[in-house]
Amino acid sequence: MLDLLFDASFMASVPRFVTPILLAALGGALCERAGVFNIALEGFILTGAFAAVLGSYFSGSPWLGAIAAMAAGIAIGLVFAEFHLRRGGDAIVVSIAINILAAGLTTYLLRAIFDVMGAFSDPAIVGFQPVRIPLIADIPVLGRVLSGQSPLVYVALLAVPAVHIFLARHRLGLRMRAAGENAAALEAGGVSPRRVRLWALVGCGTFCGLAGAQLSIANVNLFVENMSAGRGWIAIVAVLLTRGRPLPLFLIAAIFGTVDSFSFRVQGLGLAQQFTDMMPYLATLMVLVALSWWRKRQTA
Amino acid sequence: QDRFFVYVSPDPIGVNAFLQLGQKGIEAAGEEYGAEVRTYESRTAAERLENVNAAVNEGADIVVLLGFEFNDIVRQIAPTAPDTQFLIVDQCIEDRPENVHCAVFREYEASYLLGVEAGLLSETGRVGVVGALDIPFLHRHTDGYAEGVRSVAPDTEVDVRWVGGENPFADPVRAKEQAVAMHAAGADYILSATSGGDFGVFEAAREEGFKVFTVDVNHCPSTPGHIVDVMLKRVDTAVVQAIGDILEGQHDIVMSLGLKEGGMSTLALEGDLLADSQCLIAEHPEVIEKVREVAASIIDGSLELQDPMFAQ
Amino acid sequence: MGRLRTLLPNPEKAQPLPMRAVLSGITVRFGDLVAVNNVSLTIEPGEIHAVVGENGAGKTTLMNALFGLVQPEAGKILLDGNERHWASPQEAIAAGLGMVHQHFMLQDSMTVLENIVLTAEPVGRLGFVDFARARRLLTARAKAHGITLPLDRRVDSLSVGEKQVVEILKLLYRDSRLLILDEPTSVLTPREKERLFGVLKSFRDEGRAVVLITHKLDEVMESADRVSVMRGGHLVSSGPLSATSREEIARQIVGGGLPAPRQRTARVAGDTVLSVERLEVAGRGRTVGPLSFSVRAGEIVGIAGVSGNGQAELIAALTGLRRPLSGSISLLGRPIEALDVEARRRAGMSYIPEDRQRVGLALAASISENANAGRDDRTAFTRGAFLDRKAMARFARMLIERYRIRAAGPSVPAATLSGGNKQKLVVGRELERGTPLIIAENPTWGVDIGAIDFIHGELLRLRGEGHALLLVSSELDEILALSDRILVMFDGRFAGEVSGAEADPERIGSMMTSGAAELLPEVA
Amino acid sequence: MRKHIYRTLLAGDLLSWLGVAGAILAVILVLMLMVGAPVGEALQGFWSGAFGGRRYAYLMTTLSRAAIIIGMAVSVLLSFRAGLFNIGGEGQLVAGGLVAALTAILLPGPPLLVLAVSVLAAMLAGALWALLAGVLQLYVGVPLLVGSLLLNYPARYIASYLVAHPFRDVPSGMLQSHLVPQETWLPYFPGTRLDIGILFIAAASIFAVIYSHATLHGYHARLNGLSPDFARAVGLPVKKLALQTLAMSGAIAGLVGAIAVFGIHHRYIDGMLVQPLYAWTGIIAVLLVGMIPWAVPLSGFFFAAVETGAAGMERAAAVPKEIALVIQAVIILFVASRVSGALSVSAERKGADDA
Ligand SMILES: Nc1ncnc2c1ncn2[C@@H]1O[C@H](COP(=O)(O)OP(=O)(O)OP(=O)(O)O)[C@@H](O)[C@H]1O
Ligand SMILES: Nc1ncnc2c1ncn2[C@@H]1O[C@H](COP(=O)(O)OP(=O)(O)OP(=O)(O)O)[C@@H](O)[C@H]1O
Ligand SMILES: [Mg+2]
Ligand SMILES: [Mg+2]
Repeated sequence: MLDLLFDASFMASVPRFVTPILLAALGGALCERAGVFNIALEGFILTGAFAAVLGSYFSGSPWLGAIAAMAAGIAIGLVFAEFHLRRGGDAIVVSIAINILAAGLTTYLLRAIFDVMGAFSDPAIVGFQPVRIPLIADIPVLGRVLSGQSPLVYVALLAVPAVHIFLARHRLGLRMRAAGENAAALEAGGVSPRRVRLWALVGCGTFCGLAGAQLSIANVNLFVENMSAGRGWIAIVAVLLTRGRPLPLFLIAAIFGTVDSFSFRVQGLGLAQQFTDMMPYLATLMVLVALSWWRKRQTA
Repeated sequence: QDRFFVYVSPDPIGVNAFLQLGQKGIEAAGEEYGAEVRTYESRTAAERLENVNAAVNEGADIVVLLGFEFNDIVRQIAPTAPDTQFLIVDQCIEDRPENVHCAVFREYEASYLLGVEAGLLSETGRVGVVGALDIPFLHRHTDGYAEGVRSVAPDTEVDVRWVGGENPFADPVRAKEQAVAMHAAGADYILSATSGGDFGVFEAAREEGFKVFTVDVNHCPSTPGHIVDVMLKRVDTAVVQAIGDILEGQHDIVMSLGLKEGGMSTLALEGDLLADSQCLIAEHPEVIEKVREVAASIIDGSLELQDPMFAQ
Repeated sequence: MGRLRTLLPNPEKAQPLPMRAVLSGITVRFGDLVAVNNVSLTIEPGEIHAVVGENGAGKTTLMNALFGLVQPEAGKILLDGNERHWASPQEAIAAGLGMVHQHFMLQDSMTVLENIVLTAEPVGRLGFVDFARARRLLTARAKAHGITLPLDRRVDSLSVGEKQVVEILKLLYRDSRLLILDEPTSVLTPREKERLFGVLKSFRDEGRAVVLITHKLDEVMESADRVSVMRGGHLVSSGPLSATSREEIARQIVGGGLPAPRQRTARVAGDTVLSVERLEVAGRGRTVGPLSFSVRAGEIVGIAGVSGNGQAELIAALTGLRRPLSGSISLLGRPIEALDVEARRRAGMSYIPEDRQRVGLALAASISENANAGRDDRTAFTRGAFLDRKAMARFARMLIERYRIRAAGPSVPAATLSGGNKQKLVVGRELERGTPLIIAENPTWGVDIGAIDFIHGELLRLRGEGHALLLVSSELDEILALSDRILVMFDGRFAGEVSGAEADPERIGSMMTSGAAELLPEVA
Repeated sequence: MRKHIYRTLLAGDLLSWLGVAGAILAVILVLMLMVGAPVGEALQGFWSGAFGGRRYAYLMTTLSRAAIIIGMAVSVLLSFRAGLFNIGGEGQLVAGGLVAALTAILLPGPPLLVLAVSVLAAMLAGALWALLAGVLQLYVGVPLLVGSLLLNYPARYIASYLVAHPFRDVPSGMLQSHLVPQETWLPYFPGTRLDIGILFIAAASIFAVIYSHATLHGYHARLNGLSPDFARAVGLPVKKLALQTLAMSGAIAGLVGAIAVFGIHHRYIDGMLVQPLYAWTGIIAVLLVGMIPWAVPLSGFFFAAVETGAAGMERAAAVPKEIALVIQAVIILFVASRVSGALSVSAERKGADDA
């Protein structure tokens, strides 16, 4: 029964689920720390997923697909910047609009370019091949978790410490934190918070683009409408819970991702599909409740 | 060219072979009977209603509707649109207005045959089937399959799972995960009835190295060496045929298509197609033998299967 | 980013080059409001140059223009004779200007060092910050002026005095040759002030130019070399201190006659209205209290102290905005610590909050909507569940008149009011309720002399009518001017009580002292 | 909120508004040309698809969509004005629709009574679902924005489960409940296929306008929205206000769900209230007009027309109807980025201090 849940292929599937959430959350963290309330991660991811398929389909290379995804993510980030930073639109309003824009544009282009509605799959879409890491691969269970994953999984893992160090010690990182905490002070020092936030949005776009690529050309090789399916929101919760700190962020993302892949397994136990579908969101909500409660205790 | 046919799909057609067949059928009918043809794709319950309304509004002579999703809608609209004929495929509604016709398939006959094959071929004593959504209609695939398995291998376990999620009929991601999970649980032969999700299952088969059965059209070439056999559902020919009958002025047409009528089949039964189908079943003559036996007994009625759709 | 390197301090360089700044014909406009009107001014090196004037006179704006924070509409800025234009303050900073702003410009969650290097970071490879280098340079400079500060403490753990020191260190680190300090002493204890001026003088003696914006004339008199007076955006006068006098300056500030200093008519206090017993409240980090005191009818009890010593927590507990940990509060003999805000107000309490922007008013709402909020006599402006807009407007107009609020009318957003008029609206709304107890928290913060005088008058009037007033203020002068009894708060406790009659600033000042003073050198 | 209009008109003089309109049209045009659509026919199709048809059949479709969207818009309007960022309308809508259908199916009795009870039950269900998010925020500390959103998913899947297993209409072959009794169906306006549900929505809209401008509760709720610190300091019962307002929002969302059941689908079909993004469209309809109550029905109708018009455009000129979403989003980006602001705390930050 338990072995039915925790078989090796389950272990192997966990990173597949963690990575998109983790990458998106890292992007969200940059925005959070820089003081941009970006709740459009869902839209960012979706755009990335579509661009990845587009890029891979026309170039035949998953790497170019990933690059296209990052470019698209950055483009959406710039749209966000234009309307929030430059035109002064409310971040929440802009976010909602961008989520809708992404959903509409991807489905529209899907039909405009490939003349299909719903989902697009084609042999010409080349996905990432699993990377086999020599020694690690031979470790019994762990081997299947750490080795044989898509390159983006390793990118995500490396990104966690990278972002942490960047925020702690890099000039731009320092300024992002300042923009998020006391922008007026930054401005008085002669650095425009807007420019700093623009960079945060660019970074966010890059990470979310990769998150999308992991979904559409690493986990599978195709694009499906609304493929992000709530992951962006879960990433946002992770960001809010950890206030954008990369290391805790990794833990939370790992939990959510594990529950996500776990929910597939429990169907085997005859649990109604609707309840397994619900699990990731309930888990998210519960973690949220638990932490909020704990924080309340702390402050009070 | 004054005739005007409209095909309303219940869901986005996308990679959904079944809905693609419907479109193929309507286009063929357009050719054959010289009619202008339009396809309205729907994504939501509201859109289905609006599309059928629109079809009537645009003055369609015949509206072809795939799937049970349209029952209520037809009941509502058909009486108010006397000069439009409705053809529902896959579903027959009782006490229907006379401008409503239907063509249904007995999928369970073909899935039964696939089950027989799985039962005979499985080495692990465990086979699986993944359906898009836990709805009665899809039990025609899953239950028929399970029946078939048990008929030849009583103690082989059948693992049944559903894709579910946001869009069950077009979610290769979830379909793939379910297949992987079932294989991890020991299933070595898996029937995929997930329409849009099938590609995901094929990918899983390629990566994890198990064998799959599939439905609607011959996918074998897309994943050589992994697809055993295919349930053929001849929606296109059915549509053309039914429209012909309608145009002849027949009233209240009810088609039920199974092995007997040639509306349902599997590649194993199609000597001519089988040769270059690239399906694994071709390498198991003894299984083919057995399957054709069973098929024959279903056709001559000596073996009676009842429709799982209304079981439960 | 090459420029950043150039403005990094360089310890070898002993003396900074002197720099003379000349402002000529500067005009700054905000919409149709002329904040600074054709002002010409020279700032000499090796001088402390005081700039005084009432609120909104344009002091800050003028300096912001010099510093590149606002773009003047007309006028020139010359440094050592050559005209300069700032695209951003960064350029002004690079040119050797430095500014300590009216409000702290600090990142609370960062360390002192991070705060100091921010926007002038010494970068190593790939743009990573070279903190070690910054630390070396900084300690060298600080020592030169005998300043010590724990560079690795988080700023939010510092006292306000210490924060002010961090602001100074920022300028030192950037080796600013012209330092602008905008009301730097408003948050400091007398002792800290003394030491701050010590440092400023040692800056001056090094040949740096120091501009000191202040409202406090004694500071001007004891430390400035030159003084400029602004009024309504114009420069009224500018010259050496020796050439003018305290009274002269004061008259120039208000433009004509000074309001007569208020006389508190002696008055015997009545029965106890508010009494607080061993009250303890959770504060940031530490608990505030236990505090015990009482306020009687017809007296003003002043709570003095540098802000951040627990006054906010005390008031939150009294008004019901925060649950106390323990202790009892009774109003007119009735225990109220369990009641919520509304119940307490009904029980006879009014509250003039310090932060009119957020707490005192809903800026986006109209004056009328603000005026009628929290009224006890709801029936007076409602019919059943519905509002009587006319009655609401009537009430608002009445306040506007009675409290001389400069406003376009009851239906304009409160945001369009000037700071002083915003404050008058808050004061009016609260005082109009005529409750036995009135709690006033820095009621004249950031408003000009005219408004201050008016508000003080109102508070004294209510005292005369036998209301009990609790006045919390970080302005010692205000406390001294109004209070019958003075409680001095330090580090969450009362450091002592003195009666208003024999209160003397030195003594109270010493009670208010915080640790920050030790960071600055004693002045010989 | 009239202030918004002023600010908008001041912010953008006529010229720049023309600029905005131009930009929006440009985007739409580019998308059309991308699929090589004949622009003339497309626009023609858009117009007839939104307002035309035999005996205005398409206009009726637009109205019936508008009813749902406006309803959801009114629901969030009440929350937003009170500074409650409740984006859980979807969950409340689903709760209402489901409960309405199940009550009508299970409850015996005279049709009108059953209808009335079902509608009330639906409103109660919506209110409770909204309150759940409110309680999470006020007593647990889960931000409403996130809490309300996450609660959408359990609502969706619980409803799906109930119509998939216990209350499923098995023979229909779909994930859906049984039909509600035919006598409880909302009648159509004579000679049309538009049900009278829209009258309920009109009533709700009128209520919202009066509530927002003329009632003490609306006044206090708004003060709380503009500055919670202020509301607390002047002794308004902020928690009670928030919960009551959320309950009202939820109740209206529930009402909308009931109307979708009794007016349009006559049963609860899995996903029927989720997939069309009614809740989100409602939200942007509110944002478009900067939360001005009387303007909300207009923008709701406008967005409904964009959607049905796009469908018409697809029929007439093969322009994928998904363009509707793009159009809506672009409009929000350009327009709302000038109107919005009072939405989040940024409103308070605007009033720069003087001293
Ligand atoms: N950003 C701004 N927008 C609009 N008006 C402004 C702005 N900044 C300053 N003002 C106005 O310009 C005038 C001068 O303001 P300034 O801050 O220079 O006065 P001040 O002399 O510094 O007063 P205080 O002593 O209160 O600091 C005031 O009327 C103020 O309201
Ligand atoms: N946020 C704002 N919105 C609109 N107008 C404003 C705003 N801030 C200031 N003003 C206008 O600028 C004028 C000066 O504002 P400010 O608050 O600086 O007055 P002030 O000179 O400081 O007066 P006081 O001494 O009473 O504060 C106000 O009368 C007001 O009309
Ligand atoms: Mg100033
Ligand atoms: Mg002022």
